[in-house]
Amino acid sequence: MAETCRQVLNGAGVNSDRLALEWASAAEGPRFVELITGYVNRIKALGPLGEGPSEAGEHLERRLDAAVKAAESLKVRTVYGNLAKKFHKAGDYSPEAISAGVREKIYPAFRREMLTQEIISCVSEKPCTLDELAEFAGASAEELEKITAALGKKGILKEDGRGWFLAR
Amino acid sequence: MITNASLQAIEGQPGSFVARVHQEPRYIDEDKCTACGTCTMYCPRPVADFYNERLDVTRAPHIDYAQAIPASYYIDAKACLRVNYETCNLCAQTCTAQAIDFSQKPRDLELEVGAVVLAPGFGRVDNEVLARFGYGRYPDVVTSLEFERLTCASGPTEGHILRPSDQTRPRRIAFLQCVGSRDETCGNGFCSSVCCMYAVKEASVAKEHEPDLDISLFFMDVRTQGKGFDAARKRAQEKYGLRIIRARVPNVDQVDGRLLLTWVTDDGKSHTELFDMVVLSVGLSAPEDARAIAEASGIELNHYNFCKTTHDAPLATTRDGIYVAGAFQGPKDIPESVTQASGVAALASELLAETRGTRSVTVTYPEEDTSLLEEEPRVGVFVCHCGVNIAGVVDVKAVRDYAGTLPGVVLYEDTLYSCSQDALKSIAEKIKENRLNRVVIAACSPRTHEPLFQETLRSIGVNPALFEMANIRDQCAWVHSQEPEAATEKAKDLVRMAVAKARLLEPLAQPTVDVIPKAIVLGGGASGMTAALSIADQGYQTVLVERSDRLGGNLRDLKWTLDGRDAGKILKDLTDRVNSHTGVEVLLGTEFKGMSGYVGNFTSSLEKGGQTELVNHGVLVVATGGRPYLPKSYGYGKSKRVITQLELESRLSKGKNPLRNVRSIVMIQCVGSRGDDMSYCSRLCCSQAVKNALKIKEFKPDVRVYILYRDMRTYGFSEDLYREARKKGVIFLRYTPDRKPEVIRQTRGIKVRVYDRLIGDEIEVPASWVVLSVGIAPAENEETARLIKAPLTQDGFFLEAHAKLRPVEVAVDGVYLCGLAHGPKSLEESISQAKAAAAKATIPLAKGKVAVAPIVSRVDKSLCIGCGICENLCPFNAIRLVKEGKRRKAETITASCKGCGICASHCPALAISMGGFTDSEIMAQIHAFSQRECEERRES
Amino acid sequence: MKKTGAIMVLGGGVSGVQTALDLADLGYYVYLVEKKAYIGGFMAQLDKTFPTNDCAI
Amino acid sequence: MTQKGFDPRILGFFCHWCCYAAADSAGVSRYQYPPNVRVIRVMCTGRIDVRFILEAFKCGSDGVFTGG
Repeated sequence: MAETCRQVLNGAGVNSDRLALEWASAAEGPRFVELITGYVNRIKALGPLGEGPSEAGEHLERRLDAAVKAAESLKVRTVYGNLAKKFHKAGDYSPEAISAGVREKIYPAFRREMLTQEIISCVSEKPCTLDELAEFAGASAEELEKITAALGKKGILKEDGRGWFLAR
Repeated sequence: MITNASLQAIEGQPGSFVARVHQEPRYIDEDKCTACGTCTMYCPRPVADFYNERLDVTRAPHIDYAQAIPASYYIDAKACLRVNYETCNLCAQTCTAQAIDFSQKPRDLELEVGAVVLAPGFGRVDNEVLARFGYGRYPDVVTSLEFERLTCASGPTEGHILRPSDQTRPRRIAFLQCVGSRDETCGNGFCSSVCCMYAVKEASVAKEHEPDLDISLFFMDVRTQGKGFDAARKRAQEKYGLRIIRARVPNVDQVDGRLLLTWVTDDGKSHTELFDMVVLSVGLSAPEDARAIAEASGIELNHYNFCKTTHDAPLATTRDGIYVAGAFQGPKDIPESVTQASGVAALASELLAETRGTRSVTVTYPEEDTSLLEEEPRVGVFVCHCGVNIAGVVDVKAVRDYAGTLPGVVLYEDTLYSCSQDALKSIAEKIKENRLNRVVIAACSPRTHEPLFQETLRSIGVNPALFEMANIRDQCAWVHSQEPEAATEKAKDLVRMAVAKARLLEPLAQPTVDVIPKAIVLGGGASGMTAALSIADQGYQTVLVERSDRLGGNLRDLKWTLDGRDAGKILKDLTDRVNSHTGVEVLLGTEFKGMSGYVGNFTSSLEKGGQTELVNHGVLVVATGGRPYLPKSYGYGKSKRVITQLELESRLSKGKNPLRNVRSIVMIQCVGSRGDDMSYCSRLCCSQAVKNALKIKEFKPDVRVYILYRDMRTYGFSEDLYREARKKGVIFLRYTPDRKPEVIRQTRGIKVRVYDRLIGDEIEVPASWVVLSVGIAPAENEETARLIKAPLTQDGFFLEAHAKLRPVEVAVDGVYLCGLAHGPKSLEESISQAKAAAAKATIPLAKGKVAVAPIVSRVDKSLCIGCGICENLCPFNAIRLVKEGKRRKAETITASCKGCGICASHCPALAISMGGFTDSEIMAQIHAFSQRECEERRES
Repeated sequence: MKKTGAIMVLGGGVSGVQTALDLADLGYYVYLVEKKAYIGGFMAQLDKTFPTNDCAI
Repeated sequence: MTQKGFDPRILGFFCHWCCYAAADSAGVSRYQYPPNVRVIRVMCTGRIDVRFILEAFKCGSDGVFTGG
């Protein structure tokens, strides 16, 4: 879960250090205080959301919105659930295995779904060319081409001289 | 409940007594009184307010405090003009409820009971004793209980510490310990066991109220031996800069309106200082009516007029069927009193097992009012002051008013103590009046108080799931006390988030499951055996699991109890009873390997000789014990002359022979305890050392016995042993941790070098034997804790559910705790605690049913795609796939579900929702957290 | 001899109240006998308790 | 403070049995820590959906602390 979030956050332009996953048992009041104090200081050092190092300030909210929608999609969730199932069966929870699994399986699905969302939100305003879409979504035209083609096949998008637009 | 009553006599025999009780009238009908206070207002007769330690004045008809039970006023018959002179009658005329009834007469009741529990508490120390310290003569000498009222927000000064003489703020306060304790001249030779701790508490609270106060505490020994107390004392000392002086102040003089104290420290120096206020840390005496109670109930008292008991049966009086608990058994603090209270319930329950349920009444709840939910969310928010706990930091009124601006909120109020009986009653009334269908209480932690408030909702026909708490105490006011503004902002945010969630709450069914009427007790030591026997005597099958191949645990190494009883005989009696009891199955050489399930339906795997057996049971008692600390210091293990107290006992058990060539014995206290290896006090080593020193003196009076100590913590009646040891010539030398004694081995014998405070130099004491008072270390608790998912303290002992009020319960429902697994304690205390754990463990067995928290998962089958991810991931095997037509659908096994939600967070189709933690509820909290969203919503 | 499934608890302080509650939970009838006008005992007079300074009421 | 006047808003997801209990016990001992975290109690960290965390950031949270 945390690893998925980290990779997705990074992909959306959020420094994944902003997400912490820590453990403190019921009796560990002092440890909790240490953790929380350290964490708050870390965030203070990063500055407000979007202004930290390697963070994409301007499109952040839109990118995250796309990420949330992607996280709701059946396709991404199925990949996510199945990977969790695989780890559970294998009993292998090493950070390397998880990181690789997320990178190879979940993140691509996530990214595809996020870009789909970006494309849809872009073209719902006005028809866009691939280059315009690429600039909007912050991705390469080649990567987007596959997605628009697929959306075109499903009849969600149509293309004409001005570029891609919503079918309905 | 029978108030204003005293016991006259108990006739009959165990199982069927008749208790004669005399009841004085209240003159106010409890059922009619609405506690409005009009009578107090009109009464012309002022009386001292005893609840506020006479620091305030009230009238003849009054209520002690707003939260009092019964929540009804009463008339102080001694002061009332109507009762004594047949005049006045003003109150009766003004009472609109017509609750005042002067025709009430004293009543004599005859109660048919099977058993009697005596819990009359403790008495006050005579004013004559307090007068020696200027009490009564100098107004600024106050008792600790008076000081407690002064620091209380709802007390006579509203929490401001003011000198009674001139109502000014004191700058320097002195606490004098051992007033009416450890003092033979006043008849109280025992240690009251609680004053050291409450003095530190009161000093800390005072410093919290007035940070620039200068506080000195005068101790003979600092006796903070309770669980976690030493750490708390140290923290308070450091945080508040409390000054600790080791001396007993003999008297108090008044000079120019200030109080002059003179004392001598143990280096022989004399000191004099002026203070503005002196607090007497008054001890606990036997109850004033102890003699009357003893006569009426036919029991014996000890030489201090407390109830007479023995260390192997601390809760039994000298008369069968009559039991004792609390301070009447001996001075003790709240957790120990609560422990004994539960323990004594076990004793009565053992005696009367066959009659269980014949006279009991069950609570019934009204039907739920479903019409409420047809309306829009009508949220009521109650913001709790918790005295000064919250209101001292957070601006409660501002939070309350803020709550009123939130969508859906129709009622917003603040309460002084939301959890008090009167507040609950008023909350219940307001819910009904305003037809609230969602309730938010901003107060303490839902972990401790949610059940209480939910019970209130149930009692008025509102589904308990329609309730949410905002934790503005434990996670706000208490932890941000230096930043009141930020804390207030946080409290507002938390309330906003709680309200957002509350608006979406849905009623949940309250499932119950049957309880397997069987208990497992882990550990076959004194505690485990006592607990197993008690549960079995109360009528339930018990499995006693012991890892080693013998019963007895640490009791096997003990030779005498503190009251001189033969420990071997106690051990034999216990093991014989355990082995012959048909209700107890003993499994020796058996390891506990794991436990699954939940209260009422646990399954444990027990391994014996490589064979694993699964046992189903309803409850678990953890009595896995502790072990003596094995020291590396003081040359232990390198010489036969350096031994532990238990090893000394073993030598002494052979009589005086081993002492043949022994001339001098040096005992060193706090070996391992209160130091680097174990930061806590092991509680019993001081008494143990004194006990053994006396044994040595008994066998061979001319042996010189030295006890090198840090604080002699011979609390309670063990103080008698300490005094006797001093009288018999045992030499006590105090050392400090920065100047520990040194053991020097020589070719012939051993010397101990120690700093003598009176001489002001190091001395060397030759020692035939050096006896180390080693502390009690936790057993291998981590593994057991992991298996049952119970938390440990930082010291490695099991953590109880609540330090004061639930001392033998563990955070895991259905698991109970006793003996050394909980923390260091004496045999007497272990037995009380084992009985208490047995009582608590028997409650679910006796009820036969337990309620399952309705936080379980629920599958929306219309959305489920039958992928099986949830079934695979569930850590409790609480979800399964079933065929429905051609498709597979997931289904929750409610009784096994713990509500962890891993299924919901991994469901591809978002088909699973968690009771009380649905996606939309959590999303609403996230949105409410982000104020921006919240404002947008309000606009729309 | 027939035993009675009721118990008298003398004293309405923290010990007595706890005993009464446990016994009621265990299925017995309890008479709680208190010499004062209210139950609660000394604990009700305490402001806070050591070491956690939890509210005593 | 590292950045002048920056008071981060942080959302916490705490496990009822562990971190939430630890936070309560910190309160009981009166430890002090920065007041920047707002807590959502869940019965277990397993309950936390990726969506919750992304949503929190989307809504402008400067950080998300999940405590098991």
